[in-house]
This record gives sequence, structure tokens and C-alpha cells, in this order.
Amino acid sequence: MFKDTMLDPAGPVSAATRDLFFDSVGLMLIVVMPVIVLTALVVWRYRAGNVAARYTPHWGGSRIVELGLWFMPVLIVVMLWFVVWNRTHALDPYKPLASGQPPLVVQAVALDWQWLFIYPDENIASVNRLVFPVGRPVTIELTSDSVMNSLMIPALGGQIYAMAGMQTELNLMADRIGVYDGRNTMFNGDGFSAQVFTAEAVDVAAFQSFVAEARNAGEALDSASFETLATPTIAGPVRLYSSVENNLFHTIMASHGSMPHVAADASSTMHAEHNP
Amino acid sequence: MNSSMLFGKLTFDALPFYSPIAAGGAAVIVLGGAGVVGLITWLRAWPYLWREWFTTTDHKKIGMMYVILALVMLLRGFVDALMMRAQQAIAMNAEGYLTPDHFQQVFSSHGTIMIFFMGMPFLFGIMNYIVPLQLGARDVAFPLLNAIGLWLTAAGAALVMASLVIGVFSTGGWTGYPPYTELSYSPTVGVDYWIMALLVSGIGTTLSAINFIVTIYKMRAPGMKLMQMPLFCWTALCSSLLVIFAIPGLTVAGGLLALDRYLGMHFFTNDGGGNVMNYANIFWIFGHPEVYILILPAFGIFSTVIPTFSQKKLFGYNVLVYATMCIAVLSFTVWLHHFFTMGADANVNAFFGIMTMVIAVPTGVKVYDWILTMYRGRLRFDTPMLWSIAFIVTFVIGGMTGVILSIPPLDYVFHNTLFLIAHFHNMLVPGMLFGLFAGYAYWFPKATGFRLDERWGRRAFVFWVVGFYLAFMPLYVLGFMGAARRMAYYDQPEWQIYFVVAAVGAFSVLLGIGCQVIQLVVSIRNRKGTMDLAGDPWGGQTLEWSTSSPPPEYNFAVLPQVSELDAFQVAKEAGRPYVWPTHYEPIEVPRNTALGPIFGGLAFVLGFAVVWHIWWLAAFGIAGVIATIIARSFAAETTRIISSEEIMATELRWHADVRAKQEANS
Amino acid sequence: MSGPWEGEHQGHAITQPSSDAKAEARSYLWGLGLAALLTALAFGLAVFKIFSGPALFAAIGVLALAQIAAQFRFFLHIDLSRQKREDLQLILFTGLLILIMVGGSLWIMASLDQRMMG
Amino acid sequence: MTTEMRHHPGINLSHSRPEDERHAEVTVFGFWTFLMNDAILFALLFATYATMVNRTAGGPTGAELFDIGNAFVETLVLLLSSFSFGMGAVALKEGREHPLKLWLGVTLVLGLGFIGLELREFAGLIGQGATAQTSGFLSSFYVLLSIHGLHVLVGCIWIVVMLAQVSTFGLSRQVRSRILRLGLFWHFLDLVWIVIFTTVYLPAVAS
Ligand code: HEA
Ligand code: HEA
Ligand code: CUA
Ligand SMILES: [Cu+2]
Repeated sequence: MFKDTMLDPAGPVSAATRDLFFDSVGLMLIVVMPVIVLTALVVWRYRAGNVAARYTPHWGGSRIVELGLWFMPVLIVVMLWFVVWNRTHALDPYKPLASGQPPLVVQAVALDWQWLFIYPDENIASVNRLVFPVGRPVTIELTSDSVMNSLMIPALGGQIYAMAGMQTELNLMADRIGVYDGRNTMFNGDGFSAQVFTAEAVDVAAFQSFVAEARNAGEALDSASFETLATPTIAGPVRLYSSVENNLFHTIMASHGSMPHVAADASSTMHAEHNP
Repeated sequence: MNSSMLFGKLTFDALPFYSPIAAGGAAVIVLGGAGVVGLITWLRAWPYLWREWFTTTDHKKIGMMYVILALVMLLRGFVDALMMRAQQAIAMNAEGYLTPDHFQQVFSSHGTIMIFFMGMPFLFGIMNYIVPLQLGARDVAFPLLNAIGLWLTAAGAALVMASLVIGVFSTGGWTGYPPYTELSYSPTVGVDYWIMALLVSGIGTTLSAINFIVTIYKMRAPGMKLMQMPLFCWTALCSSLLVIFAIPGLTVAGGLLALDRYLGMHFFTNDGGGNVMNYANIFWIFGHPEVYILILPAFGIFSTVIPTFSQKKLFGYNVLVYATMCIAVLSFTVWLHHFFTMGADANVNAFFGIMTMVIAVPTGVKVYDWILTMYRGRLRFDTPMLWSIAFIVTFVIGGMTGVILSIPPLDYVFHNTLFLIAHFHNMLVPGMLFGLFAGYAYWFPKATGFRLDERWGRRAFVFWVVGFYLAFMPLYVLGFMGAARRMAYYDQPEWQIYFVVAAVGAFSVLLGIGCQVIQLVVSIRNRKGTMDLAGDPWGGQTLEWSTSSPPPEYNFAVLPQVSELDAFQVAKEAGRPYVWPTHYEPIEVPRNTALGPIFGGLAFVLGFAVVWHIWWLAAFGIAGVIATIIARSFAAETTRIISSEEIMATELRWHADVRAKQEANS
Repeated sequence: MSGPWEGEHQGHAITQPSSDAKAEARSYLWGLGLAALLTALAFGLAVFKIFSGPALFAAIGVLALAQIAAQFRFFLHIDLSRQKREDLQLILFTGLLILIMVGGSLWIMASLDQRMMG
Repeated sequence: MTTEMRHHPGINLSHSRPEDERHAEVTVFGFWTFLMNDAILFALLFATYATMVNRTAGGPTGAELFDIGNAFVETLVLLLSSFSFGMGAVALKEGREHPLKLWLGVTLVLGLGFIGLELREFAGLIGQGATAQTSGFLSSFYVLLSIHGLHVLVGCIWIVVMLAQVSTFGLSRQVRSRILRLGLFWHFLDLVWIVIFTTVYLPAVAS
């Protein structure tokens, strides 16, 4: 039922998230369970029909009890603070994952309504299909060529937004071979529901053959073919590109010159938004 | 002169013939509206409605109109909810019966309506009716402002309804994130409707909130100290303060988005140096306090209902007051938790996560106080109490999932999934909505003189509670499985069963609502049996029960003298619940005025004109508003005197009712 | 913390209108003088850049706060010593919220900008 | 200054009748609540400006555009108008109708003058091609300034209305209470302007 989700982690990030989940829920139940149980007990015992129960209509407070009330929730929340502070730093999506191997860098571009993955070191690209070696960290750099998107692969861990003209980062790793679901979770229009991709954790040989397959794909990804790719498409097919124009990712970012630092070279007029 | 100058962007294409379902919805609205208008005309009720209701400045009638507006919008919001549940139950590897575009309009209007045109008006309605009565005041501080607030809210609601018939509604959700809502991605008028509806009703809400703050600070009964106010007044005060400080966020976010759309500016565009992240930031500076605006008055209702039906004093009044203030202040320090996944660094995320959790403490203390109020009480299980008990048990589950979401690494997994949807319905339905239902059942006899039918109330309660669990617990599960929110269809076979269960739950809620409708009819028919004009059917503790049901226009012929908490309860225990003088003073009350409907009408016209770029009409609307304000400021006579004879007659009638009841009891 | 009916008849020290008015007029003059001075200083510092960098911005900011305080004191007749009133609490609370909202926004936006430079 | 009891911050009508004070207390408190709501609105616009100031999208920066002299004159005009309103309030306190009208008139002229100066500045900028559509920075600049300017315009209209009402009703209770609130509004606008020149103009020339 929870196959390939946070509860059945396929990588270190989602495993750590699962542990965090159980730790924190455990802590919270200490103060939440009593509420449910006590309510049931009190409601039953002090029903009007039960004249045997004590009745103190004027009892409206008690210093000691009132102070005591704050104690447990404060205690639990303070414990949670430490958990939050530590784990938020430990699980910062920008933080490179500990591993003997250098991470595989993938540049993800959110389009209407598909995902483009550029492999800068391999100089290939794929659409709606992310392939990476198992056991090796993946550093995904994200931007958007359209509205705000959010990339998530539940089996591997959390999500982060992709925004035009900006770059965010997500570090993930799979420690189990498998084909996982990935999708955009940030509503972005008509094709939203179908904006899914497969995240394939494969062994090194299979990754090499994926790269080879792409190299033989025939079409190269340059500004022109990117332009075709970027036209709104619902449930588009998987595509592979044999090569990628130099620095395409940053050209896409610069074409939406939002951020101060890229604004300078916003001269590139690549399909800028039309202003009616 | 060409037609685009006359009609702006408005053409016949704006009529909803693009989809049979949309056309059907529009037809229901148009026919329903026409039916109501026809009925009123047939009954020749227009003069009566105009005189007694539309032009009134009586806070009690304004309160009732708010509640009626809320109930109408509630039905619309619920139809939306049913449509979504039905769609998602069947849309496995299929398109379903709604096109994505239509589905998007549905969740956007559902969220917008539920928050702004159901939740807020319902709350403001109950606050309007009850707060002055609980304060022992004759009126609110600014009756005219109050009426204008109502009509502006209604104008906003009317804009949302109009979008169903003329044009389309936004597809950007209740949050309206750009750049999706920018002109380049959402070129239709939907987003404009959304912005205008929110801006107009935002002004109305602000006016009402100012009115409540001043009323609570300055109009309390002689002797009543702040710390002797009923808890509901405290929550109304905190909620109103939150409105004052939070609504500007909505105004700025919506206004700047409108400037982008209308004047081509670059606040939130992808290009031209726009900054989409700032929208999220400003929207949530408003949006987070907004959810506490909705929940705090509900807390106040529970704090009133639970002691009454436990026949016991409220436990820890002071603590509850301070906890409420804590929550109100803290709600301004947590807004980033709605965009943990935007990519701020770990220090920022951890800080806001920690601040969010702090709110669990005062909320938890409140929950404990309610349980301790029941402890050693004599619990009567009338429907208001049933809603309260179901609230306590269910709300803590939603609170816990809220705290889960406030842990950033967990939010990375649950953000934008149905887990989040489950969390907030878990707060809004058992929290706010059950609170509103409790308040509705509790104060209904105050407003009408007779009680709601218990049997149908219990049936509704059962269907609602069962329906709630069935409709929303599966969404938590789906959230774990990674199901995103706002999906019109999906391709994971194992999800479908949960969606089907959720649809069954929504259907159970429908039965609950059906019971409530029947309850209303049955209660009116059997009103003889539950009539209590003396005014205190539940054994209430606060001042609103110390006057007749329904209360006279001036509320209190003699202002109560207050020196303690729960003034009415104290007076009853001292054996002198009512002080009946032999001599009455005349009372000055505000005159009726057409200004409320005029402002509402102008605001609607202005909003509509701006949506459709009909600039001459917009200019007319603005000029009308300015002219009306100036004209009003020259009006001299705005009040009217109720003579002491009239008051005497009314009071004596009530005294007779009270005596009859006392005799019947002894 | 009092209802409107309390204190209604507490002694209204009805002062001589003329002397009161004179004091009031003096208050406005003081306000004008101080505000003009602080404005001139702020503009002077910025234009002539007697020093620069963060110190300059800090100085300008302090001058603005001083001028706001001066205008509150002399034009709006609000200061901290007067008896506690709801209005004053409201103003101070608003100040706190502005601090939270503006400070928070700047902190958040700076963090985001810095992390998204790619 | 005397230790008279003040019922509310802001301009007081200390020698008026008690029910006057009560009426004023309620409406003035309501008006303060509104002003605080407005203050938050401006605060958010300031925060927006601060996050947009570098987003010039290749267009001109503040340092290149702003005319500090003009800003200085605008500041003085607004400050003087605050003072002249204050003198009006003193006249109101003494119940002298004629000087009150005169000072209100002066304030009105100064207010209109401010708006004129601002419009002239905008026209100049637009002439250089620096429009609200040029960049996020300029959008936020124009909007921040125009919202403040609109408030001043509303204040001016309000002054005109009050002049008419003083002529029609004399210094009635209503009229005095309204002038009181107008005064709070007017001084509030000056406060906002202090923040504007401090965060918009001065940093631009100082950097
Ligand atoms: C107050 C707020 C509120 C309430 C009460 C509800 C109530 C319900 N909501 Fe919803 N909902 C939202 C606020 C609310 N919602 C918001 C803000 C969103 C997000 C929108 C967005 O994405 O932007 C949302 C989104 C949302 C979704 C979209 C999920 C997605 O994104 O995929 C769905 C799906 O089915 C849903 C379902 C329901 C259901 C079944 C109910 C049910 O509980 C039932 C509803 C029933 C009623 C509200 C009661 C009607 C009662 C009466 C008519 C009373 C009758 C008469 C008398 C008393 C006399 N809601
Ligand atoms: C009435 C409405 C309401 C209320 C009261 C709350 C209350 C809380 N909410 Fe919720 N929330 C919403 C309505 C509400 N929320 C809505 C509408 C959204 C989504 C909007 C959208 O995106 O469309 C949302 C979203 C939302 C998010 C963003 C998630 C995301 O987008 O990814 C977060 C994250 O922190 C959150 C947290 C909380 C917390 C911690 C509380 C706390 O206040 C809860 C406190 C209560 C308890 C904890 C229970 C009782 C306490 C005890 C028994 C004591 C001890 C307990 C502990 C120590 C744990 N909420
Ligand atoms: Cu997102 Cu910069
Ligand atoms: Cu929140």
C-alpha cells in the first residue's frame, strides 16, 4: 500500500524522513492521546444522568492545575525544537549527501507540462524520464521555463520549487534499484495532472547504456529544438537528446531575468513573456 | 463609439456555453435567483424587506443577514466539494466528467468561497448578533459602518456568483500564486473576478473589524472590565485585531497582482525583474493569520457552549484569555511554513518551524481547559454540546498533523499533497464549521424565540461526523502515497479506493446537510413546543440570555450593571436575575439607511466593470462612492428616538413571559 | 481599562483656552523646528557623504526614527509617559507587527535570493 | 504643558463638553484602528520596495533617476502642511472659525503643491523612459509613491469638504470631531513620507 513512498524508503533522505516522522509523532502522541482518552472518560463519567459523580459547579480554576497544564506541551514542544533545528539542517535539500562517489549532476527544467532533465557532464538530455545510478548521489539543479513548479519523488525524499530565472537544488540518492514515480506537485494549469515522470535508479551498466541510448537518439537539444519542446504539451512522450547546447540551462534561466544577478544579461529575448 | 468602449471585454462569448455542466450551474443560479425574486415579488415582500432588513442598521438583523449569506454560499461551496469528490472518485486513468479547466475553477471557487464567503460571514454574523448582547450594550459603535461591511461582503460574494454566469472564475486556487495567475498564463477574466471579489470583501471585513474592536473596547456595560468579558467577546476581539493587521497583506498581494495584469507592471512576473517569491511571502503574511481569524471565534463559541451544558463555570478563564492573545500574536510569526519548499536556508526554515510549534502550546492549554470544564460537571448532551465534544476529539488530530507539517523536512514530503488538504479540512470542518454549527444551534433560540429540533440535529451530527472521518482520513493516506492536491485525474490504481471512500464520506455529509435543512423546516413547524420568549432556554451564563428572545431593537431597556464574570449566572444565583424598573428612559437608535445597499451595489458595479475593462462604468462606480460619502457627511439627522411608552409596552410583555415561565417551573 | 461610562465625570481640568492654545502652538513650532532640522541633517548626510557605507545608512535610519518620534510627540501629542491607553497599546503593537513583517520579509527574501543565484 | 487628562492620543479638544469627549473618544479610537491598518499596508509596500530595489531588469537604477532636490522640496512642503494643520487645530481648539479656515486653506494649497511636485517628478521620469512597466524596481517605486500620493489627494478632498462643512454647520460637534480625525490622517501621511524619503531617495543618492 505504501510501496515506494516515504514509509517504504528507497534512499537515505526518505529513510531519514521516515525516522523523523515516527520520532516526532511518538513525542506528540504523549500529549495528544491523553486528550482523546480523557475526553471520552470525562464525557462518560460526568453525564448528567450519573448523579453519583462529583459535581462542583463553581470550580473555575486552580493555580497549580493551570500551571501544570502548560508543563507537558511546553516540554514536548521544546524537545521538538531540538529535533527541528537538527534535522532541518541535516536534511537541507541543498546539502550534498555523504557518499564515496561524486554526485551526478542533473539540471531539471520545468516546462508546461513536462520535465526536461539535462545531464551536463554526459552532455545528453531526457524528457519525462530521469535515469541515474543507484548508490550514487544525484544533485538536481532546478529552474522553470514557465510558472512555479515543484519536483517530488516520494520514494526518495522531499520536494523543492522550480522557478523561472532562478535556480534551486535538491540532493537525493537511491539505494535500491527501481522505477519510482516523480511529479510536479505545484498546480500549474491544464496539464498539471499528467505532469509525471519516471525516476529510474539503475546499476552503473544500465546507466551507461542509457547514456549511450541518448547519444544515439539523433536529435540535439539547442535553442531551436528547446523552443519546440517548450510549447505546452500535455502528457508528452519520453524523449532523449544526443547533445545539449552549451550552457543551455543558464540561458533558459537568463531568459527570465528576474534575479538581480541575471538581469544584466536579460538581453536574450528568448520567448519572453508577451505583454499585451 | 465602438462596442469595446461600451462593453469592454464583455461579449456573448462570456456566457457559459463552453461546457454543459457549467451552463447547468449557471442556469441553476439564474433560475434560482429569478425564482427568489419572483417569489418575493409575488408575496409583495419587497417593501418589507427593504424597510426591515436591507436598510437596517440593527446589529442583530445584520448578523442574521450575514449568516444567511454564509449559508447560501455554503451550499455553493458544498456543491463544489461534491463535484470534486465525484470527479476524483472516477478519474482513475480517465478524464472524469469535468474538464481540467472546469475542475480548476471548482477547487478555486470552493476554497475562495469557503474561506471568504462562508467562514468569515458566518463568523461575523454570529459576532454581530452576540457580541453587543454579551457586552450588555445597546448597539455597536458604528452601526452604519457595520451595514456597509455586510453589503461589501455581499458584493464580493455576488462577484463570485456572477463569474459562474458571465465569464469564468479563476483557476489559480484560493491562493492565486503568480506567475500562473499573471496575464501571460491566465489571460481570461477569472483571476480578475477573484481579485476584485477579495478586494471588495476585504474592505467590508476591515470595516466590520474596526467596528468590533471599538465596540468591545468602548461600549461595554457599565462596570464591565475587560477581564470580565465573556470569552466569546475576547475571541471576537482577537479575531478582529487579526483582520486589521492581516487583511492589508491580502490587499497588497491582490492589488499588486492586479497592477501586473492591468497595467503591465512587474511585481510578480517572470520577466522584467518581477519577484514571484514575494507574492507567496505577502500572501501568507495574510493567509496564516486568516486561518486563526476563522478558528478563534469558534474557540470562543466552544468556550461558551461547554460550560453552559456542563452546568459549571468555565475552567481557567484567565488562562484561556491569555492563550487566545498568545495565539493571535504568534500567528504573525509563522507565515513561512507555507513555503518551506521554496528553498530558504535551513536557519530560516527551522526558525519558522519552531515558531509554528509554539502555537501548539496555547492551543493545547485551551483544549485541556475545556476538558477540565467538563470535569466534575453535569453534562447535558444537546446538539451544541455534541458538536463541541466531536470538535475536541477531532481537532487534536488535525492539530497534530499541523505540527507534523511544521517540521520542515516532513513538510518537504507532505507539502502540496492531500495530506495537507486533510490537515486543513481537519481544522476547518471540526474546528470552525462545528463551532459555527454549535453556535447556530445554541443561539438560534435567542434570535427566533424557539429552539431547533433536537432529533434532526442529532441525525445531522452523526452524518457529519461519520462523513467527515470518511471524507478526510483517506486523504491522509493518499498524502503518504504522494498524491498531489488539485489533480483532476491520476494514473495510480491503488489510489482509487481511497478516493471512493472519500466520496462516500462527502455523500454522508450531504445527508447531514439534508438533515439540517429538514431540521430547520421541522423546527419552524413545531415552534410552539419549543417556544421560550422569556429568553433563557439553556440556563445561560452570559448577558445575552438576560433579555427577551428575540431581543428588542435596543437590546436592554436598562443597561446592566456588571461587576463580575458571567454576570447573568451570578445574578441568577443571587436570586435576582432581572431588574425591572418602573420607569423607562427613551432610547436613541440609528435610523435606517439605504447606504449599505448603495455601497454594496456600487462596489459590485465597480468590481464588475473593472473585471470586464468597462472603464466608463468603473469611473461611474468610483464617482458614486465618493459622492455618496460626501453627501452622507452632510446629512444631519441620523438617529431616531424610541419613546419610553413604547419601551414600557415591550418590556411589560416580556415581563409577563418571564413570570409565566417562572410559574411553570415552580 | 475602563468602560466609557466610567471616568466621564472625572475632573476635566478645563484650562484657560488661550494659555492652553499657546502651549499647543508652541508644541507645533517645536515639532516643525525639530523635523526640519532632522530632515536637513538626513539629506545633508546623504548628499555630502561625510561618511559612507553601513554607517551612513544607519545614521539616516536613526534620524528617521528620531523624526518619527518627534512628530508623534509634537504633532500627534503622543508619548510614552502619558497614562496607559488602548490607543497607545494599539500603536505600539502595530509597531511590533511592522517590525516582524518587514524584518521577516527582508530576512526571508535575502535568504531566498542568496540561495537562488545558481 | 498642563497635565490635563487626555482621552486619546492625537489632537485633543480638551475644553469641550464631556459627551463630546466620549463621542470623540469612540470615533478617534476607531480611526486609529483604521490608521494602523493603513500603516501595515504601507509597511508591506515598503518591504516590497526593499526586495525589488535591485530588480532593475537592465533598466535605470534609483541612483541614476532620482532628483534629490525635488525630494527635499517635497519633504519641506509636506512638513509645512503638517505644521499649518497644527495651527488650524489650535484655532479649532479656541473655537475661532476664521483662522481655522485660513489654516485649512494653507494646508490644502501645500497638499496640492505636494501632489503637483510629485506629478512633475513622475512626468520627468516617464520622459526619460523610466515607466512603471520598465522594471520591477520602478513598478514598486511608482506604486509606493502613488499610494501615498493618493492618500494626500484624499486628504485634500477631505479638507475641501470640511471647509464646506465649517461654512455650513459652523463648529458643530460633528465637524470638530471630523477635523480632529482629518488631522490624525494628515500627520500620519507625513510620517509615511519620512519613511519614504529615508528608504527610497536617500539610499539611492547615498550609495
Ligand atoms: C472553511 C473552509 C472549508 C470547508 C468547510 C470545506 C469543506 C469541504 N471541502 Fe474543502 N477546501 C477548502 C476549504 C474548505 N473546504 C480550501 C481552502 C481548499 C483549497 C482550495 C485550493 O486548492 O485552492 C479546499 C479544497 C478542497 C478539495 C480539493 C482538494 C484538492 O486540491 O485536490 C476538496 C476535494 O474534494 C475539498 C472537499 C471538501 C469537502 C468534501 C468538504 C465537506 O466537509 C463538506 C462541505 C460541507 C459544507 C461546507 C457544509 C454545508 C452546510 C450547509 C449547507 C448547512 C445547511 C444548513 C443549515 C445549517 C440550516 N475541499
Ligand atoms: C482553522 C484553520 C487552521 C488551523 C487552526 C490550523 C492550525 C495549524 N496549522 Fe494549518 N493550515 C490551514 C488551516 C489551519 N491550520 C490551511 C487552510 C492550510 C493550507 C492552505 C493552503 O495551502 O491552501 C494550512 C497549512 C498548514 C501548513 C503548511 C503546509 C504546507 O503548505 O506544506 C502548516 C505547516 O506548518 C500548518 C501547521 C499548522 C499548525 C502547527 C497549527 C496549530 O495551530 C495547531 C495547534 C493545535 C494542536 C497541536 C492540537 C491541540 C494541542 C494539544 C493537544 C497540546 C499538545 C500538542 C503538541 C505539543 C503537539 N498548517
Ligand atoms: Cu526563487 Cu530567486
Ligand atoms: Cu499557516
